[in-house]
Amino acid sequence: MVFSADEMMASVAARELADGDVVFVGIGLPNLACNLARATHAPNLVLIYESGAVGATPSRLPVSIGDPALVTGSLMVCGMADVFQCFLQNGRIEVGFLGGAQVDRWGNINTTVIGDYAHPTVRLPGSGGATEIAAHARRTLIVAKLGPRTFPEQVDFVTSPGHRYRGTPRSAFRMPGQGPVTVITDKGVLEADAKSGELVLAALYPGVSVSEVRAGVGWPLMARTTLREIAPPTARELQLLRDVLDPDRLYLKG
Amino acid sequence: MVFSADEMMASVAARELADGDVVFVGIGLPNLACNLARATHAPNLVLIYESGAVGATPSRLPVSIGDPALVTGSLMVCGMADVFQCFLQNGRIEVGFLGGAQVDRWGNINTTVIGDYAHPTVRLPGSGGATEIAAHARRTLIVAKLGPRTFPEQVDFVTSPGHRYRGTPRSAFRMPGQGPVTVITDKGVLEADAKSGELVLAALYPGVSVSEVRAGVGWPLMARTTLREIAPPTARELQLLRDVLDPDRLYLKG
Amino acid sequence: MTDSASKVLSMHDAIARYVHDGDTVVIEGFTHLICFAAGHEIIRQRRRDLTLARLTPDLIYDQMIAAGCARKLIFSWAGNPGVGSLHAFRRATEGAAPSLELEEYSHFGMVARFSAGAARLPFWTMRDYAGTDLPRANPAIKNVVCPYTGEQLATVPALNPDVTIIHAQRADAAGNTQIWGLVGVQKEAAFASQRVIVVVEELVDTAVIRADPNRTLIPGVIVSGVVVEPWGAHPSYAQGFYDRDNEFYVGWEKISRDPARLTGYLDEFVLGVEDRSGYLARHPGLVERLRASQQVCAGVNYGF
Amino acid sequence: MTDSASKVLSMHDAIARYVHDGDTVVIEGFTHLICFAAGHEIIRQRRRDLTLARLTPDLIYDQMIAAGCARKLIFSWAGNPGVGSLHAFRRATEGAAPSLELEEYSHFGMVARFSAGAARLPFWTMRDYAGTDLPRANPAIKNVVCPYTGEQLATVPALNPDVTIIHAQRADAAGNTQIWGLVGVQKEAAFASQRVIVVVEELVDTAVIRADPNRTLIPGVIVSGVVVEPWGAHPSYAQGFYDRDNEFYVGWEKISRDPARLTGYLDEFVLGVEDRSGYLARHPGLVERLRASQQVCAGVNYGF
Repeated sequence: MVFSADEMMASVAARELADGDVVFVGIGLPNLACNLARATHAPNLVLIYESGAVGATPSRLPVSIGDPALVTGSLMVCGMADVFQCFLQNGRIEVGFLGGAQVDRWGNINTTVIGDYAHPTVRLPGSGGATEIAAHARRTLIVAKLGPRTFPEQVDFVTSPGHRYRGTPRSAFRMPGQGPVTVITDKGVLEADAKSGELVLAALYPGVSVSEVRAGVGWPLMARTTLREIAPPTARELQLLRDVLDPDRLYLKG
Repeated sequence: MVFSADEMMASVAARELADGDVVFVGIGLPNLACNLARATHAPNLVLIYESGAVGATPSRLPVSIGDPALVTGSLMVCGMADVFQCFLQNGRIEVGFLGGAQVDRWGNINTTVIGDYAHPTVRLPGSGGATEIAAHARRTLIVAKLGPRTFPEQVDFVTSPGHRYRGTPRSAFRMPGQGPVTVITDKGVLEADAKSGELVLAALYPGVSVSEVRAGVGWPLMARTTLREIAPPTARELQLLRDVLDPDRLYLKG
Repeated sequence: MTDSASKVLSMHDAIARYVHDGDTVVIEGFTHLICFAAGHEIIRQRRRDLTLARLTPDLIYDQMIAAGCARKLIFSWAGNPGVGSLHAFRRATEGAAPSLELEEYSHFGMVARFSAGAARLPFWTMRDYAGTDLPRANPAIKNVVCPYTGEQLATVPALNPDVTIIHAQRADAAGNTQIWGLVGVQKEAAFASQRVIVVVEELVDTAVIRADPNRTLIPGVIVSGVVVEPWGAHPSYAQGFYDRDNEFYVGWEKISRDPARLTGYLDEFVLGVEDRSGYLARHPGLVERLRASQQVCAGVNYGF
Repeated sequence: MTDSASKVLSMHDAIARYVHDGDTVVIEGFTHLICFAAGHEIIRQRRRDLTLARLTPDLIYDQMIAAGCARKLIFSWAGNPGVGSLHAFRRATEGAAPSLELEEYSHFGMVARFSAGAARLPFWTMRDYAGTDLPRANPAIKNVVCPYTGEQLATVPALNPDVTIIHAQRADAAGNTQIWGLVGVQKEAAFASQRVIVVVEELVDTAVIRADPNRTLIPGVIVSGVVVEPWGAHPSYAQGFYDRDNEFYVGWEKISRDPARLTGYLDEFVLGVEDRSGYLARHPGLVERLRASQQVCAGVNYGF
């Protein structure tokens, strides 16, 4: 069956979520993945948006994390001080989704600047809540398409902490969360090595070779001795994504 | 006209309040005084209770600071974290009313223990919000009846800060509020001396002598060179107190 | 963890499952929504060595102290509001050999301890306690220096109870809880706690919660159990359901003054009954006397 | 200071009286209730050297930056939500000679700065920023050692704006303000501020506020002025009044990319109109297209 990279990534991300998980989610593919999980194996997933909407069940695809559809019919609306202190810093968030302009060898994410901070060639939006999500969510999932510019050996600016910062391992910073344990790309899945914290190739999508993945990463990517092969989206997953969750292809672009 | 000490104290306390003041108030005489002020010269007084009720206009005389009548029809109900941080510590409270089992020469208040802290002869309720009210309200008004046991030279335990603590002047502690500037008793009014912070006799009630006041104070009470004579409750004040504000004599006891 | 999995259980089972000997237990609610029903069940199940914490111990902790449940009390104002003393508390704390350990703050200090606990920070910063004896009485009150201004500020340590019990007007079966009227420090106490028991006047469909999400104070994701116990806050009150029983508070003065009478009260109204319905059966006329009047506000539009 | 003294004035007069050159200005509202009407009036009155602060600068600060009002920006996420970049912001911050000074935090850091400001504490403590470059980019992010555990925690300094502008569904003439739907960090920003301007969709009698006091987010005692400006948050939204104008946000990409087009936009829709009614007159069909549907929740009982 034919499917796009976005559809594959959304399906793989959905399968990473367990029923009952409390998920800190943004818009786009992560939002699609959460709603796909809710519609399949995780009906009791609780979605929390940094805007303060808890347990949202939007009647339309939200176009921003502050969409009014996330409020109407939600379980709770709280102030952002509560979102960050009582939910996130409190340790109530099991999974946090993050993306980024750059993701490096150690899972550090850059959403701040390309180039020098004081005189950037590209000024990116900045952290938003990503810095604290990467520190506090029990597990962080990164969703990003492969490419040497997106996956450099080292990011230009560390906005969200990965597993090693300027040579110091994450453990030294005593962060509550495990950090980015899984990176869902358009060709396969990278995982942080339990010991070193370095991102390594753990699973391939159907018909993808290791060299194809390596071509999209800016450092000598190591691979697990046995690579999992990930099943393609099921007919049910594709039907939900295409007909129910994003019929207008707002986020399922390619 | 005949009037009781409680009626005099309530009237004097009411006159201390300016229209528009934001007042942190408890139950009892201070509550009566605030409502008397609202009914006379200060219709725009805003009453805040530590329970979180803001701008209450109770339909009955509240029997506790958490009375449901303080909620129904109030302008705002907020959590106690907001009461203490956003209103009191923020500096929004002009006047705070306090009472106490003991008030000493420097305006320190004791509502914690009589005797030794570890083995008290009388265990009093403790601070409640009094400690922070005395620190943060721009002005603190104390309402208490004279008596050597109530007005000792030094309190057994400093629950709420006055103008001098163990020889150190209040100014050294850099507290936002002025502290207890006025003490309204059953025989006259004491005021904190602007320089020393010591409580001195500033005004007498009709027919009261300086020696009568001194007999109710446990230290050699100094008096201002010219003592104000305070007018008795007006017929209007008495009518409001007796017929409207406390017809059942819940707080106007003697 | 969610709004479809039911957490509803009986008060007996909730206390048996979530409150253990030696626990730090918080029954919060400032005058409003104090869960006497839970306190009575803790007494019936004879829990011991509890550290009881709340701003105002009120009559419920006076009863639990008298019943021998408490080893220690963490508090900020221990009186009978508008009446006078808590005499069981006083007997346990006055004189040469106090039997109850005390850890004492001001209201702001207790609120700050719960706030730190809810944020999972080890401490909270305040501008307080200067020029008072409280830090001498309680060495847990410390100081920190501001990294920007250099000024010294007061700190209190986080309070993270083993279990917090919150009474509320309504919740769904998953524990998504809505409270109106005074909300005190319940949100902070619940988020600070390892376990949360919500006791409600009314169990409602999740649709009722979802119709007005801004009213939700405590999310189901932090709630362990939901108990449906109408009138469970008597003699305190539930805004919109029943008034405070001031007669009872006034009457407690005589009862608590006399240890024998207090024991008699516990025997008759707590140990002498099976549960809350038994308690209510011993208060004929209560419902008629205290039921709230109707003052329903208008709704707001959540449409878009 | 009170609910009987009216603070109602026009947007023109509110900005003229309460917003001055060089001020630190906050127009808060997270996606919801962003007061574009106030931002446009600030542009019309040609305020200069402002320090603009808010979590998400959004289109309104992109417009104010393009109009030359801003000297400095304090923020945590500067994008066009769901669309892409804020190009006026990028032009002012990229390359060899940025013209706009930046002070950058994460969302939590900005929330913490307002929280400290609202509590009138000099700083706020967080568990954040370890292992990131943010403290190097912003030396205002510091550390404090816990007096209990000895661990090192991050701090941010209090933010106390000169003026904070809050858009809300309704308020009375004294500024007692009720908001539902997303409430973001408006309460903290308002309490942190020296002056507060409340802009409302609907001016209501105080009786409406008093009928549901738990909905009040901002008390009149901290409000300087009240402006009645229906549709004043467009193209952002007001829950229960009108939907977000996503087409406008999407369309902003093309406008802001081209400095000439951006200037043209400001000339036509901001400088070219007298006030908000003039702005609305230039958006025919807006009201019909975005007016909210009716999803009114039930009220609750405040009786006792």
